[in-house]
Amino acid sequence: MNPYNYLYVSALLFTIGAVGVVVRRNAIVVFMCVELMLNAANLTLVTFSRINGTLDGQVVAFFTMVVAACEVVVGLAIIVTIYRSRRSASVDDASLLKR
Amino acid sequence: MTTSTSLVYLIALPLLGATILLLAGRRSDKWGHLLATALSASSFGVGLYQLSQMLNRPTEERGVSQKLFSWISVGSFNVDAGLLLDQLSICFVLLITGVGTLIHIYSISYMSHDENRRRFFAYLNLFIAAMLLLVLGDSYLNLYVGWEGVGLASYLLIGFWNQKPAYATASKKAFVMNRVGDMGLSFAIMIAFATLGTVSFSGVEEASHTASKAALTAIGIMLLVAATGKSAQFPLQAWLGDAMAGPTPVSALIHAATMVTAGVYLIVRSNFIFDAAPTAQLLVVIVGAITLMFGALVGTAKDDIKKALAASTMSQIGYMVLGAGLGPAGYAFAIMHLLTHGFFKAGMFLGAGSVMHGMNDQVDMRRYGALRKFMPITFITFGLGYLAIIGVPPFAGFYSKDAIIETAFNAGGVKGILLGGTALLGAAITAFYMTRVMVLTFTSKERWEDNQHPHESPILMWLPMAILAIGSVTTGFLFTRGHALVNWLSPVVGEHAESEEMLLQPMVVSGLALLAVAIGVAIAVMKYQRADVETVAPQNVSIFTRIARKDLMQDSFNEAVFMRPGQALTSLLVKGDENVVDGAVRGIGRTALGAGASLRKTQTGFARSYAALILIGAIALIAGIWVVTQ
Amino acid sequence: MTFTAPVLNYAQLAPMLIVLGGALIGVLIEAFGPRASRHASQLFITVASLVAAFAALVRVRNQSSVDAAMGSVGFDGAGVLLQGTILIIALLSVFLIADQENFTALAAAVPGSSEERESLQLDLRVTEVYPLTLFAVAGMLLFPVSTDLITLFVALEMLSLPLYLMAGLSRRRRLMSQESALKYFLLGAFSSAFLLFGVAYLYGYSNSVTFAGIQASITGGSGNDVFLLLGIAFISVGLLFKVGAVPFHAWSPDVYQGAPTAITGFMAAATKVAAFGAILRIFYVAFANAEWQWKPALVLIAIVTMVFGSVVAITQRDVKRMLAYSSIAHAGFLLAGVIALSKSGLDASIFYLFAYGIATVGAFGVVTLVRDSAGEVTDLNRWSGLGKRSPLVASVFAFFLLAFAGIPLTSGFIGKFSIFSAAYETGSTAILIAGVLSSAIAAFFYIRVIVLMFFKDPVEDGTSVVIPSALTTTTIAVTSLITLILGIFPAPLINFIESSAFFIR
Amino acid sequence: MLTIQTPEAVMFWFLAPLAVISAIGMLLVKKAVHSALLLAWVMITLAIFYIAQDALFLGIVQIVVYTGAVMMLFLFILMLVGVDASDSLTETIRGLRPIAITAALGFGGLLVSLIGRATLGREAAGLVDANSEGNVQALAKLLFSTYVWPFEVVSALLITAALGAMVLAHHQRSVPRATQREQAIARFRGASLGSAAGLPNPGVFARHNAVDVPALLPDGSAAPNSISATLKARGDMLESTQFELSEVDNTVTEEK
Amino acid sequence: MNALTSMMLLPLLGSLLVAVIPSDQTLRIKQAALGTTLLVAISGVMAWFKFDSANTSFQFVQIAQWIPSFGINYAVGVDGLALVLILMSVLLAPVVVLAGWNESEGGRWSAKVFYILILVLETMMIGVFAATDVFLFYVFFEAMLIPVYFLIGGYGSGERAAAAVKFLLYSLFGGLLMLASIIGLYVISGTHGGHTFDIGQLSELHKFMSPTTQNLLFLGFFIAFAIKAPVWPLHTWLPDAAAAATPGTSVLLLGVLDKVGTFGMIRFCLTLFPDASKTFTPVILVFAVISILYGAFLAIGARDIKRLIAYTSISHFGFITMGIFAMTTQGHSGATLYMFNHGFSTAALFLVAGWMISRRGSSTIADFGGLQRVTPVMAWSFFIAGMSSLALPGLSSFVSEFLVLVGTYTRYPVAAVIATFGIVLAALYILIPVQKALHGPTTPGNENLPDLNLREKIAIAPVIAVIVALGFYPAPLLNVINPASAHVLEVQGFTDPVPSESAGK
Repeated sequence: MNPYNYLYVSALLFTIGAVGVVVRRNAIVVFMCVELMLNAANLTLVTFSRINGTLDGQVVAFFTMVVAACEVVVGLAIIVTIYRSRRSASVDDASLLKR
Repeated sequence: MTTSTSLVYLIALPLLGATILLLAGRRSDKWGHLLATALSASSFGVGLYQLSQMLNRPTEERGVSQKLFSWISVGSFNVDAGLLLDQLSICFVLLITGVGTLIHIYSISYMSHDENRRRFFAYLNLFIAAMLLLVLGDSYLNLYVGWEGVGLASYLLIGFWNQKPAYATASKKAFVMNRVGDMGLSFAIMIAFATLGTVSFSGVEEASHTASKAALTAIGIMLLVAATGKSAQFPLQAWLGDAMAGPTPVSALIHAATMVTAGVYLIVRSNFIFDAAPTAQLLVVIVGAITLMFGALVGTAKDDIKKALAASTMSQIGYMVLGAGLGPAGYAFAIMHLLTHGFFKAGMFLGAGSVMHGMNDQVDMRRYGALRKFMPITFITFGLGYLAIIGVPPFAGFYSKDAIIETAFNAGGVKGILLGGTALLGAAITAFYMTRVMVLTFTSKERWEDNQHPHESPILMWLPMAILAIGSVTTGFLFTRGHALVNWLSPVVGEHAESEEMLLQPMVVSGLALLAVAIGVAIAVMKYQRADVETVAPQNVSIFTRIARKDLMQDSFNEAVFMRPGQALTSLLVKGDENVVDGAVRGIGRTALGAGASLRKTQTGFARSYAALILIGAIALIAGIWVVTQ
Repeated sequence: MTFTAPVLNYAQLAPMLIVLGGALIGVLIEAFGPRASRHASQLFITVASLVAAFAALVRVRNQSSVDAAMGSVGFDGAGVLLQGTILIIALLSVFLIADQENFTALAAAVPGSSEERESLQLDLRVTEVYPLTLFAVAGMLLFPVSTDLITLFVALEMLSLPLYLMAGLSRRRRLMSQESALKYFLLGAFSSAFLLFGVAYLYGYSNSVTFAGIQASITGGSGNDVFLLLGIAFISVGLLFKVGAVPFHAWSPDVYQGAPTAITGFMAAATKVAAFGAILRIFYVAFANAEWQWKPALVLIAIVTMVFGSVVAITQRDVKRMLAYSSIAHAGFLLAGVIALSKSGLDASIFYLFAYGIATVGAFGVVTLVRDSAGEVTDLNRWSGLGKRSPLVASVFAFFLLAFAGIPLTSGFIGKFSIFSAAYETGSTAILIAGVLSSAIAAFFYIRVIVLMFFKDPVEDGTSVVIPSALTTTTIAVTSLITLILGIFPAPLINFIESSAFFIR
Repeated sequence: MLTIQTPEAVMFWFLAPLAVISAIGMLLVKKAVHSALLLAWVMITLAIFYIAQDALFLGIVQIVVYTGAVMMLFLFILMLVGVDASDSLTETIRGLRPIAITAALGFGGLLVSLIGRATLGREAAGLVDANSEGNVQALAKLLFSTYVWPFEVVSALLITAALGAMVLAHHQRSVPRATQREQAIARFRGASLGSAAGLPNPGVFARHNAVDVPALLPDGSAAPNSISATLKARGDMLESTQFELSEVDNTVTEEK
Repeated sequence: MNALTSMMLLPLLGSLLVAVIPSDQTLRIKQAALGTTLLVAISGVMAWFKFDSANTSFQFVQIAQWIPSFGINYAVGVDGLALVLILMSVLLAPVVVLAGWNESEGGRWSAKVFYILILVLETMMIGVFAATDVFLFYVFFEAMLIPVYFLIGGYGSGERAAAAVKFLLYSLFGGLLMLASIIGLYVISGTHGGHTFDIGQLSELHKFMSPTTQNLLFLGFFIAFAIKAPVWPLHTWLPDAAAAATPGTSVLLLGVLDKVGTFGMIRFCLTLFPDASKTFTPVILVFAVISILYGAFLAIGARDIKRLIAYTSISHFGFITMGIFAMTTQGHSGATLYMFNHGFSTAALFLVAGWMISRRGSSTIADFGGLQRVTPVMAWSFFIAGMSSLALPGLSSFVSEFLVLVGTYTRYPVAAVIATFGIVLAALYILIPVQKALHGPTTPGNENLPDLNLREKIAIAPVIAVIVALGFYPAPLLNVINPASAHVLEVQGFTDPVPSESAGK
C-alpha cells in the first residue's frame, strides 16, 4: 500500500469539512467542520512526515492542535455570547450586516 | 517704390476720431459731430496732398508705400503693417474721404434730432478708417483687416437704430453674410500663402507670373466669393436690401458709394490673378451679369425708395463686376463706373434721405408724389443723378456704363453677345425702374398721408447733394477726356488694349443703349405718370411681380437651404450633446453604479455564502493548478 | 541523545518580547489591579510597551540575521520597517482605543438587559482590550518576520484571536458587533484551515517548513510541482483572506462595519501591514523562483480585487463599509507590489503600507467623532453638511479621502505612483491599466463623500461632531500631518526604505 | 525505504472508509450532538492513523487532548445552547446547495486527481531513523531547540484564549455582593414579610408541581416570583389562576 | 531667488496672509488678495522683460532634488511658450480678483476661503506651466483640480455640486491615464540611462520605444489633455462647470486651466512622442475640426449665456488643437498666441457676462434685452469681447486664428477649409446673444440695471486694452513664441511646407 492513500483520505476529509462549513447552519457544527479540516491537515502533515522521514511535520501538527485548542476556546466563547444575545446559534440568523 | 511717412495719417485721423468719440461718450455729444467731420475732411485733405505729390512724379514712380511695423511674422509667414498708395487706391481714397466728408456734413443736419448722433459719427469715422485701410493695405491680409473693419462699421450702422428688432436682425444678417464672403477671402489668402508663399500684393503679383493656372484659378474664385459677399453680388446679395435699415447717410456712403464696391476693388486689385486665370474671370463676368439682372428686376418691384435704390446699387455693381471680369479691357471702366456711381448713387440716396426727412420718414413711394414743387433742390439734384444712372449723355453714367456695355460686346463670340445683350437689357430695365422712382416721387400726383408736410431740407443737407450732383454730371466727361482714367490706371491694371476686331462700333453700341433707355423710360412714364398709382401695393399681381417683390425669393431660398437646416442641425446637436455625448459619459457612470449595485448583492450577510465564496476561490486556484500541471 | 540549547537573539526579538511583556502585565493588572485605576494603568502600560518596543527596534535597526530565533524569525531591514510601521500604527490606534466610548461596558451582559444598563450606569470598562491589543500587536510584529511556516501559522492565529474578540466589543449596536465577531472568527478559522493545509503540502513538497528550505527545493527539487502549487495556493488563500483580496474579501465589509470603530481602524491598518509583510516575505523569499506559476493567478486576483473594491464601494451608504471596500481596492493595489517581485516593488509596498496605514487610522479616527445620541453615525446620508458643522473635521476627512484616491500632494499619490511603476517595471501592464481605471472609479466614491460633506446642507437629525479627546486629537493630527508630509517631502522616508529594505534569505 | 505492511493496509482499508463515511454523516445528521459524536469518531480514527504512521505522541495527544478535551468542550457548549435543538437541513440561502455540491465534487475531485498526479521525486523514507531515539524524545528535541520560539509564542496564544473567554463570559459584579447581614436586613425591611423566609418554590400549594406554575400563597393568591427569572424572560410562565383553589376555607379552626 | 520659484511662493505667502486675517474683515482679505495677485503680476512682467527670447532653451531654471530615488526633481524653467502662458495667468489673476470683488459672498463658505483657494490656485497655475519635470508637472496638474473643485462647488450657482463633481471626475480620469503613461515613461527611462523625469532627457527616450508603446503612452497623455482642453467628445464637463462656476472661477478655468491641456499637447505629446504624434495627427485633426464646428453649433443653440461662452471655448480649443497638430510654425505660434488671446477674450466675456447676470439675476439670454441703451459701457465691453471671440481683424484673436488656419492649410488643407466655416458660425454665435441681450428694445426688468461701476471699469479696461493692442501689434508675444515653437518643430523634425508655386523656386 502506498502512504499516499492517507493523503487521499485527508483530502476527502478536508473537502467534507470545507463543504460542511458551507452547508451547516448551526455555528457549533460549522466550527466542528473547521476542526475536521484542521484534523485533515494534520493527517496530511503526519503522512508527509512519514514520507519525508522527518519529524517537522509532526511538530507542525502538534502546534496545530495547540492552536486549535485556543481557537476553540475563543470561538466557543463568541458563539455562546451570540447565543445569549439572540437565543440562537444559527449562523444564518446573524445577518444584520450585509450589502 | 517711393516710400512715404504720411500715408498712415489718412487712416489715423478718422480712427482717432472714432476712438475719441467712443471713449469720451456723452461728454463729446456737443462737439463730436464737428470733430468727426473735421477729421474726415482733413483725411480728404491728406488724400488731395498725396494726389498732388503723385501727379508730380513720373508715371512709373507714382506708387507710394509705407511700412509701419512688422505685424505678423511667423516662419515664412511675414506680413507687415504696410500701406500702399497707387493710382488705383488714390481714386478710392478720394472717393471715400470726399464723399465721406460730404455725408458727414449732410448727417450733421440729418441726424440732429437723434440723441445718439455722436455715436453715429463715431461709427462713420470708424468706417472711413476701415475703408481706407481696405484700399491702402499692401497685402491681402491688411486688406482683410479693413475688409472686416468695414463689415463691423456697416453692422454697427445698419443696427444704429437696433431698438427695432427688425433692424437688429438686418445688421446681423449683413454681418453674417459678409462673413461668408470673408471666408472666401480667408481661403484665398491661405491658398496664396500655401502655393505662392506670400500674401502681399507685390509678392503675389510677382509669383503669379510663374504660378500654375490651377492655383491662380483657386485663388481667383475665392476672391470672387469674397467680392460677392462684400459687394452684394449673387449669390450673397440678400443682405443689401435689409441693410437699408440704417440711417440714410449710411446707405449713401456705405451701401452705395464705397463699401459695397470693395469687391470690385478686390478684383481689380487682383487683376494679375484673374488675367492668368480665365476660368475665374469667366465666373466673374457670369456673377456680374446675373447680379445686374437680378438687381434690376428686383428694383422694378420695390415700393420702398431706399430698397429700390439698393436694388439699383446691386445692379450697378453687377455692371462693375462684369466690367472687371472682362480683363484689362474692362478694369478701368469698372473703376470708372464705380467712381461715377459713387457720385450719382450717393447723391440719390442723400436725395432720398432728404425726401424722407421732409416726409416724416416715410419710405413708401406710393405715399409720395408731386414733391417737385416742395423740394426743388432735392428734385434737381436727384434728377441729375437719375439722368446719370440711366445713362443719358453727357451725364457721368453714360460714359461709364456705355464703356462697359461696349467692352462686353467686344468680349468676343457668343460670350460677347450674351454679356452685351444682358448689359443692354439691364440698361433698359434700369431706365424703367429709375424712371418709376422719379415719377412716383417727384412728378406724379400727391398721395401723402395726413401728417406729412413736405419741405425742403436745410443747407447742410442740400449742399452735399448739390456737390454730388455736380459730380454726377461732370465726372464721366472728365474721366474719358483723352482716356484720362484709363491711362491713369494702366500702370496698375495693365495696358488697355483696343481690341482689333470690334463686334459693334462704339457708336452703334451707344445708339442701342440709348434706345434701350428710351424704351425703359417710356414704359415707366406711361405706367406711372399717366395712370393713377394706388397708395397700397396691389396684391392681385402676377406671380413674377410677387417674386420680384420678394427679392426673387432670395430670403426664402436662404431660409430653406441654409437657415432651416442649420437650425435643425443646431437643435439636433444640442439634443445630441445632451443625450448622446454627455449621455454616454453618464452611461458609463450609471454602468459603474449598476455594476456596483449588482456586485454588492454578493454581500448577502450570510457567513456561509462568504465561506462558499472562499471555497470557490480556492477551487478556482486548484483548477488553475490542475490545468497547468496537465 | 544530544541536545543543543537553543540560542535566541534577544535584542532582535526584544520588540516582540516587550510587547508581550506589556500584555502580560496588562493581564495581571486585570486580575489584581484596583478597578478604578485600571484604565489609566492599562493605557500607560500599553503605550509604554509600544514605545519601548519601538525604541528597542530602533536600537537594532541595522542588524540582520536569519538566526534571530533558531531560524524561525528572520531579522532584516524590511522586517524592521514593517515592525516599525506596525508599532507606529498601533500606538496611534491605541490613542483611539483609549476613547472608551467605543467599547461595551460589560461584554458578558446580554444586549438590552438590565445588567447591561447597570454596567453602563456604573461606567464599567472592558479594560481587557489593552492586553488583547498588545497580544495582537505582538502577533503582527511576528507575522512579517516569520521565516518558517509554523511561526507564520502561530503568528497568524496570535494576531487574529484578539481581533476576533475585540470585534465583538462595540458599545452600541452590540448585536451587529457580536455578529461581526462571529463572522470574522468562523471565516478566519476556515481560512486558516486552508493555510494549514497549504503548510502541509509545502512541507510535503520540500521536506522543510522554513522559507529557505522551500526556496531550496524549488530550485533543486526533482519531483513535479503539484504539491508546491497546492501549498502556494492554499497558503495564499489564508494570507489573501487576511488582506481582504477578492474572492476572500467578503468578511471585511461586515466586520469593518460591526466592529468598534477604533478596532476597525487598528485592524484595517495594522493587519494589512502585517499580512502584506508576511505575503511579501513568503512570496519574495520562499516562492520567488516559482514566479511563473503563481504570478498569473496573483495578477488576476489583484485586478479583480482592485476593480471589485472600487466598483462596489460606489454604492455604499455606510462610511465604514465604504472604507472597507476602499481597503479591498487598496489590497489590490498592494498586490501589485507583490507581483512586481523586485527591489523597487518591495520599497514601494513598504512605503504604500506605511502611507495607507497611517491614513486609514486617521480616517477611522475621524469616523469616531461623528455621533448622535445613540453613538457613532456611520450612515453617509447623515454626514451631509458635515463641512458646515465642523469644517476642520470634514476637511481632515476629505484630505484622507484624497490621499486614498491618490491625489498629488498626499502620501497616497506617491504610494500609488511607486507601486504601479514597480509593477509596470516588471512587465505587468495589465496591472497598471487596471489600477489606473479602478483608481478612476474609486475617485468617484471618495469625491461623493466630499460632495456630501461640503456641498450638501446638513440634516437636523441630531448628528454632531463631538469634541475629540486629547488622544484622539493627537492621532488625527499626527496621521494627517504624516499624510501631508509624505505627499510633499517623501524623499527621506523613501530613501530610508530604499537603503534598508531587503529580505534576508 | 518505506514499506507498508499488510496489517496496516488492512487497518487502513477498514478505518478510512469509516472515517470518510462518518465525516459525511456529520454533515447529514440533524442533531448537533450526533455530529459531535461522529466527529469524535473521525478523530479517534485519525489518532489510530497517527499511531500507525509512527506518530505515537500525536496519536495519544489526539485522543487525550483533541477527542478528550476539545470535543468535550464542544459537547458542553452544545448542552448549554440546547442539546435537543436540531438543525433543519433544508437550505434557506437560494442557490447555495447546488454550489456546495458542485464545490464538494469539484474541490474533492480536483484535489484527489492532483494528488494522484503529484510526484515528489524521492522515495518515501519512513520514520525509523527519526524515531530511533523514541518519537516523544525526538519531537521534544525539535520542539525545544529548533521550534522553541513558536513554542514560546504559543503560550501567549493560550493566555489570549483565556483572556478572551473571560472577557466574553465573565460577569463583573455591578454591585458588591451583599453580606448575609445586609441580606437579612433587606429581607425584613422589605415591603412584605412574605419573603422573609425565602421565596416559595414553584408549584408549592398549587395543584400542579411543574416549574412553570407559580406557587400559591397561603391566602390562595399566586406568587409569580416563585418562578425562575429565566422562564419568565422566555415567557414560559403559565397563568396560575387556573390552578387556584376556588374555595379556600379561611376560617381557622382551632384544634383542641 | 529664482524668478519662477518666487512667483510661485508669492501667492502661497499671500494665502497665508489671508488665512491670518480674521474672517469678518472681508475688505482686508480682498485687499490682501488683490495686492498679492498684483505683486505676482508685476513680477511676471519683470520676468517677461528679463527673458531672452532669442534663447530657445529653458530660462530661469532652478533644479533641486525632490525625490532622488525616483529621479524626481523640483525643476522649473520656462521657454517662450510657458512664459506666455504664465504671463497670461498672472495678469488674469488680479483682474479676476478685482472683477469678482463680491463673488465670494454668495458662497457656501467665507470670503477668506475663497481667496485662499484662488491664491493657492495661482501658485499651481504658475507651477504647472513652469515645471520642467514631468512628475512635478503632474503634481500641479492634478493638485490644481482641488481648489477649482471647491471654487465651483462652494461658490458657484445652480447645479454647482454636480458640475464640480463632473469636472473633477473627468479630469481625474484623464489625469490617471496620464499617470499610467508617466509611469510607463519612468520605467522606460530606468532602462535607458537611469530614472528621470527631466523633460529634456525624456524627449530622447522615444528612440527606444516600440511604436505600440509610444502610441499608448502618447494616448495616455493626449486623452488627459484632450479632456482638459475639451476636445470633442470629451467636453461635456465644461459647459456644466462654466455655467455653475462664478465668473471669476470660469475665467481661471477656461482661461488658464484648460490651457494646460493644449500646453501639454505641445510640451509633452509632441516633444516626448514625435512619432506617435505623427501617427495620430489625422485623427486628432478630425476631432479638432469637429470641436470647432460642434462647439460653434452648440453655442448657437445655447440659451444660457455662460454655457454659450463655454461652447465657444470648445470651438476655440478646436482651433488651438488643430494649430498644434498642423506641425507648422504658423500653426504652433498661432496656437500659442491663441491660448493667450483666448484667455483674455474669454475673460472679458465671462466677467461682463457675470456682471450682467448678477445685475439681472438670470443667466438666460432671453431675459436680457436692449442693454446697450441702459448700460452702454457694459454692453460695449461685452461687444468688444465678443468681437474678439469671433476673431475680428484688429482684435487679438484674429491674428492667432488666422495663423492657425494658414499654418494648417499649408499642410492639411482640407482640415483648414472645413475649420474656416467656423468663422461664419462664430459670427452667428456672438451676434445672436448680442442681438438678443444688447440690442432690440429694452425689455421689462432691464430698465434700471446699473452700468459698470469704477471698480468694474478698472477691471475690464486692461483686458480690453490687451485685446485691442495685441490685435494691432502682436509682435511682442510672437517674438517670444516663435523661437519656442520653431524649436519644438525642429526637435520634431518638421519643416514648414515649401510654397508649391513659389516664384524662383
